[in-house]
Amino acid sequence: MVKRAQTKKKASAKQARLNDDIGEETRLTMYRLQLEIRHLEQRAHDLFFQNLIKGTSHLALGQEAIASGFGAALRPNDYTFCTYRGHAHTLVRGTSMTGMLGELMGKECGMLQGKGGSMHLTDVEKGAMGSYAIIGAHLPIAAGAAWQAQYNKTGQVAVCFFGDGTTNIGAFHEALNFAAIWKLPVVFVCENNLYMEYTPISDVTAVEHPAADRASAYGLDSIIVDGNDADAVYRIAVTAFDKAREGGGPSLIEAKTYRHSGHSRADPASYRPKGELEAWLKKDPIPMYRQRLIDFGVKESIVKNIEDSVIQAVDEATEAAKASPPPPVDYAFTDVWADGGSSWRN
Amino acid sequence: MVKRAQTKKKASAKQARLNDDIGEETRLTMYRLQLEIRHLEQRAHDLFFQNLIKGTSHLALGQEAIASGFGAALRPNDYTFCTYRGHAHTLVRGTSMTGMLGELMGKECGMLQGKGGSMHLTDVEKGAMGSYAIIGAHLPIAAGAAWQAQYNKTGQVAVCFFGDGTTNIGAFHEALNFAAIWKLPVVFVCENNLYMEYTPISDVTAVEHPAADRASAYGLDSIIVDGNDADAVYRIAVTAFDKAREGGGPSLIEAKTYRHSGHSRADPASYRPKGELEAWLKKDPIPMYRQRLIDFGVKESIVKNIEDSVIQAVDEATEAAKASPPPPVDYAFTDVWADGGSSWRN
Amino acid sequence: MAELTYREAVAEAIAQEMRRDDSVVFLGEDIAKAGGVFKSTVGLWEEFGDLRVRDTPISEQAILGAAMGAAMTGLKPIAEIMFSDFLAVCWDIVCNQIAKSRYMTGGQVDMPLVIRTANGGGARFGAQHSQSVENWAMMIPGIKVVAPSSPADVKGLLAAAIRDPDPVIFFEQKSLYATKGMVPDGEHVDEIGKAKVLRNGDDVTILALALMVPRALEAAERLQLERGISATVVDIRSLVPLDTKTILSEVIKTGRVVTVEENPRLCGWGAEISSIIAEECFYDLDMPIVRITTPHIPLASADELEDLMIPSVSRIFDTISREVD
Amino acid sequence: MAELTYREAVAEAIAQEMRRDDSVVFLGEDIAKAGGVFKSTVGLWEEFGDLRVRDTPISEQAILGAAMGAAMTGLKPIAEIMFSDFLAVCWDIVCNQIAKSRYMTGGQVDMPLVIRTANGGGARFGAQHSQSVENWAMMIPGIKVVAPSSPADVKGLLAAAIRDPDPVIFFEQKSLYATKGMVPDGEHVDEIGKAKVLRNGDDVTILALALMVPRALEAAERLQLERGISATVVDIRSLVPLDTKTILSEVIKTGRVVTVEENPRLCGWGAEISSIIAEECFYDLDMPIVRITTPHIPLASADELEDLMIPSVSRIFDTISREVD
Ligand SMILES: Cc1ncc(C[n+]2csc(CCOP(=O)(O)OP(=O)(O)O)c2C)c(N)n1
Ligand SMILES: Cc1ncc(C[n+]2csc(CCOP(=O)(O)OP(=O)(O)O)c2C)c(N)n1
Ligand SMILES: [Mg+2]
Ligand SMILES: [Mg+2]
Repeated sequence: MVKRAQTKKKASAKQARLNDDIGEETRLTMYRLQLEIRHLEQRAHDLFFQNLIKGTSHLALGQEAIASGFGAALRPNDYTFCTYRGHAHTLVRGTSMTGMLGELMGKECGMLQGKGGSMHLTDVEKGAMGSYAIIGAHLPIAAGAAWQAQYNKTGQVAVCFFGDGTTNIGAFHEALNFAAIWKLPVVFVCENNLYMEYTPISDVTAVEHPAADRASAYGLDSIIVDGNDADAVYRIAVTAFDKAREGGGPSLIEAKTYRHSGHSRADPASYRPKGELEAWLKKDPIPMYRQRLIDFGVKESIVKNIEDSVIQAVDEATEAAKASPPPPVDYAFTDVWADGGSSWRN
Repeated sequence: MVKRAQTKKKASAKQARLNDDIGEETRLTMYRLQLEIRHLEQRAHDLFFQNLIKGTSHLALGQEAIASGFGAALRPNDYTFCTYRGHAHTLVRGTSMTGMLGELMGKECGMLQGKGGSMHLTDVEKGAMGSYAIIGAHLPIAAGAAWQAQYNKTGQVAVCFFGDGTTNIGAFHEALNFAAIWKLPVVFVCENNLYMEYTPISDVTAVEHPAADRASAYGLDSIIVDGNDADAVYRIAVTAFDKAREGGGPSLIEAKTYRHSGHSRADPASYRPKGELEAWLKKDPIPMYRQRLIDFGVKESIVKNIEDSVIQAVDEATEAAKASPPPPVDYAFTDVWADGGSSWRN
Repeated sequence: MAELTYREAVAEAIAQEMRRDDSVVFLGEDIAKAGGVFKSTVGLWEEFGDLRVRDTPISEQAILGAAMGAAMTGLKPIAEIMFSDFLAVCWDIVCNQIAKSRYMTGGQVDMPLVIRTANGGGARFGAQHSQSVENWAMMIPGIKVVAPSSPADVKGLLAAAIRDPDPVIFFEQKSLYATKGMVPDGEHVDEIGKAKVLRNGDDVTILALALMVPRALEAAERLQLERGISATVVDIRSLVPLDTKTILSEVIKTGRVVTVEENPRLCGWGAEISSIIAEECFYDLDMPIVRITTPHIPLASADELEDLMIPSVSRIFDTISREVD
Repeated sequence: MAELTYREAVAEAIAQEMRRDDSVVFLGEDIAKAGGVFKSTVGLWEEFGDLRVRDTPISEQAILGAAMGAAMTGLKPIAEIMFSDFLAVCWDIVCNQIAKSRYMTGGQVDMPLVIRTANGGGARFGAQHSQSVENWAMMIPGIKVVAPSSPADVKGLLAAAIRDPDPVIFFEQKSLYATKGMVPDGEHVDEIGKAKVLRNGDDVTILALALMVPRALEAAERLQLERGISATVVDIRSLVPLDTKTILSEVIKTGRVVTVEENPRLCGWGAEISSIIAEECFYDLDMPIVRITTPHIPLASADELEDLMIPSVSRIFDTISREVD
């Protein structure tokens, strides 16, 4: 009995310490961010099936802890670069939900005026430097933003999110080597969700850990983190950012995770082995994180309050975006050039 | 005294054994190949300065042991793929010196009818599947030839030669991963001559050994060989070929070497630190190999005979190529399509 | 004859050729077990197995490089590049290697391969997944360029492309995948390099390709009904080789020509054809040569904006109504 | 005014702009310590140092990706792609990323960068190092495309390109590097998007670009002397924006037009301009529009063959002699 109590006491002391290094405020932020992503994406899913969102849409349900952990660790003037699966990473920079849903619906209120769509979400004012829909391209581009930070000694970092499948394309290799030799303040984050579209990553990759097993090819440390644990992600992010800001160069981080939905709206994900999804649903980052907050002594009412306010925010954004008209047709002809126009002749 | 004699005896026993595993015939072949490359390239150099060769030319003086070691280990129906610095690798397949010099001079007797030039030497009949002038492209192409061999179970291997600088381009990465996951019978040979054109490879590469330190990123062994020692190269080649033919998949080999001349004809190589060339000239593969033949008991007259016959062959090829007329102008309009023509309309 | 969709015709053509020739192999991303992201290759992996129908990593340079190396050594590979926009990540292999190797080697190297790719807009996918890049391919000496508009042409021309000893880029318009049409049963092989006159008229000749073909046909019907303008519609089908015989003779018949291109304006295929007409049929023309194209702007994703940019039936109708009097 | 070579004018323009603006940075392969493989950037590393003039690995996607990321966040990068043929290995960054980002983001993203590259043939370098790919760039919405023919234009237009808030691909013709010309001293900035009338004539208007400009001028002299044909020569200078005002007005003046293009025939810039003329000046033309181009074939390396392929003074002279009567 005594022994058990001691263990328990030790455990909660450890929990308290764990809570300390991150702090309640940051933890609540991360919980909110994860919920925002979850609810906004589920809403996008629903709107898709109401035919209010066209084209395509790639959800990151189940992967929320990664964007949230990094989001909480970033400074407002840091840069983020992400992919077509970029709702999460754009949202954690504090962008407007209405602007985002509006863009998915092709409305005038869309953050890109209806010109970009789901795969190109961008909010430069918030440091969300774009979503890139061609695999690999944004890795060297993120290195370029980091080069600017280094050149101007601004102390900014650039973070680049991408998937496991992306580690097999040439641009990955070029960007990693380039960032390493120039010691650029860029953090490459591989979200290993086990699949490259419909193909298991292990079928098409020569190593077990697509990113971590390649770090040494660029003189970098091999780093793997539990991508379903926002705290673990946050800690890794802080370490990598500190290194980058101190001139220590890039990091390559592999976060293990899983997407609950298919690759894109068209995909029922029938290629998954039986039971795989179910096993991962047990590791769903959001209920786990909720439980941790409670365990750490956060009041249920505070947690509930966050949950309600997120749902309310998503509801309001949905209504606002629905109410927005389609973009005026002359939007099609603006913004090719810096002068605002699109003319190629005089 | 006794001890020394014993050591000597031991040493020569070891030498005999060394000689045995390769055999005199193969060694003489490798000596001949090295000399052919050396003399043919020096001739190309001279012809350049007589303005009989135009355009550009990239010599591999000093790197002859690599092409020769692999050349001796290849079967006639194996495939080789090389770069703009490809005289050596084409020559070791047994291609005609006249065809080669003729091509460099833009003559009718040129192996490519004057359409390719120095950077595109190809002799498909001999398995020399082309010289590629855009960095990296031929690595996946070589993998494709190996795929054919695997698919048709022909037992062929494909060998792909490239430089240290090539390890930093995307196609390198894609080809290595691809070859590894499909277990293709392809051998990638990185000739590390310390420079990417005029820039030291260490200035632009995140690891010390540009190829070997990246092998693990593709689940491959890290292999480094003395690229100035044809015997060492030959042994590595045999091992890699055996593995490939047995279904063991690709190998990545880094051969350390040095080019005695500049990057291309325009380059005086003034970027080299003082003394570097001199140090490497002491490790010139050809005199070293000659000495080894003598040490192993090959008669001076046999060696001399090879030397004379190579010079004679280069002389004859030079005269034949000089005597050849320029290509008929209608050659410009043939061979775009399989039907021999170049028409894009009816 | 059977009614097939455009996407089904793709799989049917590949299956037909794989059955008759063991050297035909097929590789690409998610093309095997998943049947392709556009479901255009369903059933091939099941029929031909792991060795002939192979999923690849996201390594377009490796995909096309491997196809090239295999083609040079005796196979007849079909490689899928999922969206034609992605040709940009492997453009070197296409334009500098595949297109040039036979020529550069004085004819030593064979290159019997097909690159299939989903091209064009209309699906709200945005600027990086909607481009019409048939002009990129036409621009490069050494590649044949085919873009079918119907399921029958998909089957016949894709089969012909696979048998062709030269490299062919085969552009499938992604908005056409769901369209249906009658397709000949059994072995069906068409000829690459022949345009098709789909409608005969007296007043104006409309030259169109891929998705622009059904739109041109519909516009032609409306022009007849509403304006009494009688239009010839020519489906170009193949940009290289280009059937200038058919094109020029159809232009001369009406003396008026309009091209309808999905590629953005500058250096589109219509520019090339216009320049050939302006050089060779100048004295036969009764009207300036008019080009209708997607404007020279990246493609927007919102419905209203994308629809405005890609030539529509009503834009074709309006333009021709205005120009032809 | 001072006499400079075309290659010296490159370095002079870059130095001029780097002196006035700290946000201008320069990266590429062998451009710094070695001064460039064409010796066109000699002295820049010595003057501006390691942080502003940087050698890179052979990683063209990283070079242009880094330039793009830096441009988006406040720098004004100049990136060298050694030979324009190598644009193929980083084409995605050019055409899908750099060209489209401002538009796709509704104008949020700035892209003030310059890609310099050695373009064109004449040096016996063979099919992978001799291409004229100015039409590749013209084809892509969202990039400006400049190709100077003289040292003065190199200096003025490169300086303008560096100051331009939009991405510019700057094509330097490698056979022109050694040519000389008078260049204004001190700060010199030209305007992008203006063609230049270099010679006035009454009978025919020759439109040319880069290396084709001196050849067109020489042919025009011979036409005057030997045939009494008086030719206008227009140096297009910039393909995007295209100075259609100057071009069309010069075409109308003579009623006859010939384009001289180094790019291979299909979908070359001359096709585009021909199609504009055929649409907008149809009734002003007295003669078919004639295009003189490199044939649609990869370039051969042997002297005799290469010289036959790229439009020469005598081909221009012969063609115009034959067409203009
Ligand atoms: C160059 C290129 N090739 C192929 C695609 C099509 N594609 C889009 S997403 C995807 C899978 C990416 O997998 P991964 O990197 O693991 O990211 P995830 O989707 O799992 O987040 C593919 C193949 C593309 N967009 N770009
Ligand atoms: C994609 C591409 N970029 C640049 C070049 C120009 N280039 C030709 S050779 C060379 C250096 C290659 O170095 P390495 O791979 O070490 O081979 P080496 O020349 O030393 O044999 C460069 C940069 C090229 N041919 N292709
Ligand atoms: Mg994935
Ligand atoms: Mg080297």
